[in-house]
Amino acid sequence: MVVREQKSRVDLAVELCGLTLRTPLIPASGTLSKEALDEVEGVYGAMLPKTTTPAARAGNPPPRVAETPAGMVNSIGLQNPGVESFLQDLDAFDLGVPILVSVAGDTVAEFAWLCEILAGDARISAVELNLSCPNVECGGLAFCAGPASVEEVVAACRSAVPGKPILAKLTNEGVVENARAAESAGADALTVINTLPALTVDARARKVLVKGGLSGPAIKPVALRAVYDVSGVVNVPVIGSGGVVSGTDVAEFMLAGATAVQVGTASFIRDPQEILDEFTSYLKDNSLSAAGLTGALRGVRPVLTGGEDI
Amino acid sequence: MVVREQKSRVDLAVELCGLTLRTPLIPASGTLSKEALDEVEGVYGAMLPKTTTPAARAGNPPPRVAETPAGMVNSIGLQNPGVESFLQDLDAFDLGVPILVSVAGDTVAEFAWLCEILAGDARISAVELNLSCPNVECGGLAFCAGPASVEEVVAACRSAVPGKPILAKLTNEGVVENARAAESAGADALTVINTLPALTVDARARKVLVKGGLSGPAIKPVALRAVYDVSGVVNVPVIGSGGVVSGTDVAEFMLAGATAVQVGTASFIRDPQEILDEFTSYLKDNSLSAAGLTGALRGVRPVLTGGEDI
Amino acid sequence: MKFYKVKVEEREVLGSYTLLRYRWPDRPVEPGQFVMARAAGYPETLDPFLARPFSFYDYDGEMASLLFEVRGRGTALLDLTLTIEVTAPLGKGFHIDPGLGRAALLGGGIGVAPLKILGRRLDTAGVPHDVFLGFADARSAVVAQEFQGAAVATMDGSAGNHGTVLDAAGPLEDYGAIYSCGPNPMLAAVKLAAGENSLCQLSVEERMGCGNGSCNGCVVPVRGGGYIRSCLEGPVFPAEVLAW
Amino acid sequence: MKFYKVKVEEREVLGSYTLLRYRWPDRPVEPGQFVMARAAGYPETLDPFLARPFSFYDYDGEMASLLFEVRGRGTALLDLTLTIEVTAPLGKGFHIDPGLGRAALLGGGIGVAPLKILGRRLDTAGVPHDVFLGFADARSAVVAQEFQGAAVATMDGSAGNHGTVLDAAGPLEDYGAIYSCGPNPMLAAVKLAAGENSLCQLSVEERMGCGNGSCNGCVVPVRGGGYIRSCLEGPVFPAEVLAW
Ligand SMILES: Cc1cc2nc3c(=O)[nH]c(=O)nc-3n(C[C@H](O)[C@H](O)[C@H](O)COP(=O)(O)OP(=O)(O)OC[C@H]3O[C@@H](n4cnc5c(N)ncnc54)[C@H](O)[C@@H]3O)c2cc1C
Ligand SMILES: Cc1cc2nc3c(=O)[nH]c(=O)nc-3n(C[C@H](O)[C@H](O)[C@H](O)COP(=O)(O)OP(=O)(O)OC[C@H]3O[C@@H](n4cnc5c(N)ncnc54)[C@H](O)[C@@H]3O)c2cc1C
Ligand SMILES: Cc1cc2nc3c(=O)[nH]c(=O)nc-3n(C[C@H](O)[C@H](O)[C@H](O)COP(=O)(O)O)c2cc1C
Ligand SMILES: Cc1cc2nc3c(=O)[nH]c(=O)nc-3n(C[C@H](O)[C@H](O)[C@H](O)COP(=O)(O)O)c2cc1C
Ligand code: FES
Ligand code: FES
Repeated sequence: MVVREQKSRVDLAVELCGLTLRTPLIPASGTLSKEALDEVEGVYGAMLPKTTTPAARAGNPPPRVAETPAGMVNSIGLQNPGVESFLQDLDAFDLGVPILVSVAGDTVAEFAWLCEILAGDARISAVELNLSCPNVECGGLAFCAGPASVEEVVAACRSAVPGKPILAKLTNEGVVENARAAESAGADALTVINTLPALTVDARARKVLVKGGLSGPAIKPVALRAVYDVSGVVNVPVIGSGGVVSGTDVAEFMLAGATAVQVGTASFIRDPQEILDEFTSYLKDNSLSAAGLTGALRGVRPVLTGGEDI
Repeated sequence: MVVREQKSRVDLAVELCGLTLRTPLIPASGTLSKEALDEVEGVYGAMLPKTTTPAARAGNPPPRVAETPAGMVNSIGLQNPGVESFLQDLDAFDLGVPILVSVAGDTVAEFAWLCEILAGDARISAVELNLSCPNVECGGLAFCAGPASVEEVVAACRSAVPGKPILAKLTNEGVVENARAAESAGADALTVINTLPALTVDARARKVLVKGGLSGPAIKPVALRAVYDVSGVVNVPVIGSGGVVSGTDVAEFMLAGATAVQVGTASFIRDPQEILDEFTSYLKDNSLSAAGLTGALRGVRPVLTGGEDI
Repeated sequence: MKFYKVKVEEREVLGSYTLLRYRWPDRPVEPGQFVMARAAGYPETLDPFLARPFSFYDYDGEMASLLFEVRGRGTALLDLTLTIEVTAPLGKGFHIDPGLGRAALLGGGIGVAPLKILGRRLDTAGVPHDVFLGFADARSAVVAQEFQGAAVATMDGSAGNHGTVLDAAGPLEDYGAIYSCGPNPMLAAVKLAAGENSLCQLSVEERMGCGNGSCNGCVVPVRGGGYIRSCLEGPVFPAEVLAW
Repeated sequence: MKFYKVKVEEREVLGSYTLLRYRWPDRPVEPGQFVMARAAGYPETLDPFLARPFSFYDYDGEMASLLFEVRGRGTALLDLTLTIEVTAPLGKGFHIDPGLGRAALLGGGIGVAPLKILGRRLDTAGVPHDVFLGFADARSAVVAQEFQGAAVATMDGSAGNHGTVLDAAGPLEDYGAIYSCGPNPMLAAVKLAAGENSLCQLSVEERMGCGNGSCNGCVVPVRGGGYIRSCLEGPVFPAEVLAW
């Protein structure tokens, strides 16, 4: 108790698109259900439920998850009850912090339509566009794959929901180009990154186990790099996502340029409160505030002669 | 001894571009020095030294390596003595198996020039083009980033070294498009993938630790996916690279479509002979031959409704 | 997800399975509920990465026990360690209704685990029941000694009857309630054999990411289309709900 | 890289450091050589992923010992385990030449480790030598008790002289050979203080990937430009080779 009180003297709050987040932590979309909310009271600075789509989606057949070294692959297939039913349940996510809503459509029109529906809902503080849908096909081509489609979707959503900040959530592939496109189309913030396309194989049974997206600590260095690169070229805030599992990880993402940080897979394997506690201790030990961390390592160790070996 | 003898009854040999490899294992370029060769006698079906460039390169300043969850990030910067000195030392790599040579240039002309030099050297069985150079800048743009430049480089090398097979080594970003381009330009095989662009941060010191490429088991699911996707669209053999650490991993890559498999980072943390032994046991337990594995899971579990969640 | 570090108080080898006991005071456990468990978690290690689901084998208000089979890395490590991490009881268990009359309990392989605590609770509720257990071989059938009066079958005939658990059980139509846990194909067969007249409840086995309803990883197909989460709405389902 | 699983035969706490002994028969060890070591490797666990470099502290032909400081995860685990994995001796050690006259040994912090075995070999070779050890504080200075007659300095003055190892040593020009191991900035200072007249050998500390020359991860800058591998061409270098 005393410890917690001392910790609370550390300034955890960050500003994100005009919203004040009590802590820089946000649950990553698709990794926190309403039934598990009582476990996380006080941890997160904003709520972010699973992506909602215009109509209900059944999702992919099982198996849907597989363990990998320091990570997991999932192939849920965006199972969700559709936006109407989603909004009926939204109050469950009211924990006294801003609610962000993640949306995905199969077409630009669907994205815009979802944004229009959310536009008038006062419970919703911001909209996250899930632009990372490698499983959504559009005229035979992967949708949202390049800067042109990112720009188109973001622009359409921008006009559909003029009153709320829009966060564009990007995949790793082409992230810098897509970040520029999203910013120029009016995104107020960028979430970087989603899972990496991946495959797991059952060698004994000689079949595919799960073809899906890789998340967890395994991808942390990739996500950190994306946050670092993107925050170096855009002026809007960047929200880090990918592999956070400890308070030090949160700090690393903020140092690399993130204004807030999403916790996804880690919440399956430990109590997110511990992540917040560790982050609080980190700030305390280093006499820092959360908001002061963002981007603090840019320019430090300028020996980056060109990057990775090949 | 008895065990090893029984194992040798398993057929480990594979064919790669007309070369017979005694085992499907190849050291990944840049991960086995000539000084460490005595440790790996009998393990590999071919040799593959570190990438050579036209002139000597000093490489990047330290720190160059950092540990990550189930992986490591390196930023060596292609340190190498240059092709001339490389060829003087090449005999050290003669372990009685085919020698593949990895080359990288800053321009198409440099690539072609390297291939011409190698063309007449009878010790060299094939050339691997390191097309994954995200650290090499070319007219301000990342070189080899898209299908157009891949095609150009491969075509130029194809005519420069008509007598030897050419392997194009690709990064994960855009791998399917680049694979198609490399094949159509005349590549005889594709190595998939190189390290993933990544960053590590020292939160205590608040600075960048290593900005480089991620390798090791962390990236295995990403590499498996790339091998699976690429081998589904090209007709040339695919060589898997990325995160192999056990005999089962080797089997997974071959099942996913690889004809041979490279072992890189794993050789830093264990004896590659053990990987071969495990793979041999896998084949034995399942009454299979190495060559028979390639692509065997394609079409099994056809419930791939579109892939990853988002 | 919140994990509790607990000491392994007892460990017993039962043929191919291991029984492991730890102190779990003051929280009620329904038969059929499960925990996510692992040998050690972060920050000690990220390998293995996920916790694994295990049914409660027994619980006496103080000591909880798990019965498990070593299959892969997670269970191998569980078999060695002196402290484990477990969650609070998760999921929906078996529904006990004394009004339904005689019950049949059918367990297949390691799926016998939740039938121990279920049998105890049926005894307490005064529900008469018969236990039928199927195993691969005599070694895995050793655990049957913990189920007094159970009829046993093995696939290779090395213990009990030769055949499946359904061969050992005979016709099921006369039971008012049927409870089963085992590999999913066995559950489908039990559902078929149970017919329409009894309350048939099946504890399903699916891969899990989180165990608390958050990831949608553990779904089973349901009649009428779509999928529901076995960690939250299950792992025990009325048979008619499942689209098997 | 080939790793050998060995039992930890003895473990001793020396202030902030731990001394650990294992059996290592029949392979010669040069002072200044190192091993890559870890608590357990694949297939037990991939976490931590890489092995860590440690100098030989001592070797008597049968028992090898490592002296280490817990810094991060890898060393924390090393501090707990009963078996470890080690490689054969790696790298190039200190060159001993009795013709050079009196030697000075300068160790900073955990960098004292290779000076123990070095001192022993100098004794055997009949080379007279003085030992100077610098530490952060009294707790890390406890290990100095293992170096009879050594002059000790601590940064906070809590043991021995107040100051750096160079403060404890005084002028170095008169020594025929200077041997040093410690943080790289200290080595640079030793190099400066040593001047041009003696054979000055420095054992450097760089992050390592492989330890056998394969990854080019562990390089140090050399005079004349470029980098060389500290695991293979080092970790001990003649001072004049280094571009510090
Ligand atoms: C509700 C429920 C209750 C269970 N109760 C028991 C029990 O009481 N005793 C027991 O021994 N087993 C039980 N199981 C099965 C048990 O969870 C698996 O045997 C175990 O997860 C295998 O882990 P592993 O590390 O040995 O295998 P690995 O192959 O290393 O596991 C890799 C990943 O796949 C998952 N996985 C692999 N096989 C299975 C499987 N058959 N079912 C679910 N996940 C799997 C693991 O959880 C892990 O995430 C139960 C499963 C469920 C869903
Ligand atoms: C040739 C050589 C000999 C050494 N001898 C000793 C010795 O005898 N006793 C001793 O206590 N230490 C010695 N060190 C330093 C020791 O290797 C590091 O303290 C150790 O690697 C830290 O690992 P960790 O898991 O505690 O830290 P972590 O921070 O968890 O390590 C993460 C990664 O960074 C590397 N790393 C971190 N700090 C260092 C460092 N200072 N030097 C090199 N790599 C580092 C680790 O090897 C690992 O790969 C030596 C280093 C070298 C290069
Ligand atoms: C089971 C699961 C379901 C997910 N569902 C969604 C989703 O519906 N929408 C979305 O934008 N991201 C989804 N993601 C991606 C996460 O939000 C997050 O970006 C990613 O997992 C990387 O972060 P992590 O490593 O912290 O999990 C999902 C991830 C997982 C593991
Ligand atoms: C230290 C290091 C150096 C590398 N150098 C090269 C190189 O020179 N040329 C190249 O094509 N790939 C290089 N790579 C990439 C590897 O060849 C391999 O493709 C990659 O590491 C993924 O495989 P792995 O996970 O098995 O290591 C290097 C990788 C590492 C770790
Ligand atoms: S295991 Fe995550 S929802 Fe059931
Ligand atoms: S540590 Fe790999 S070359 Fe030295």
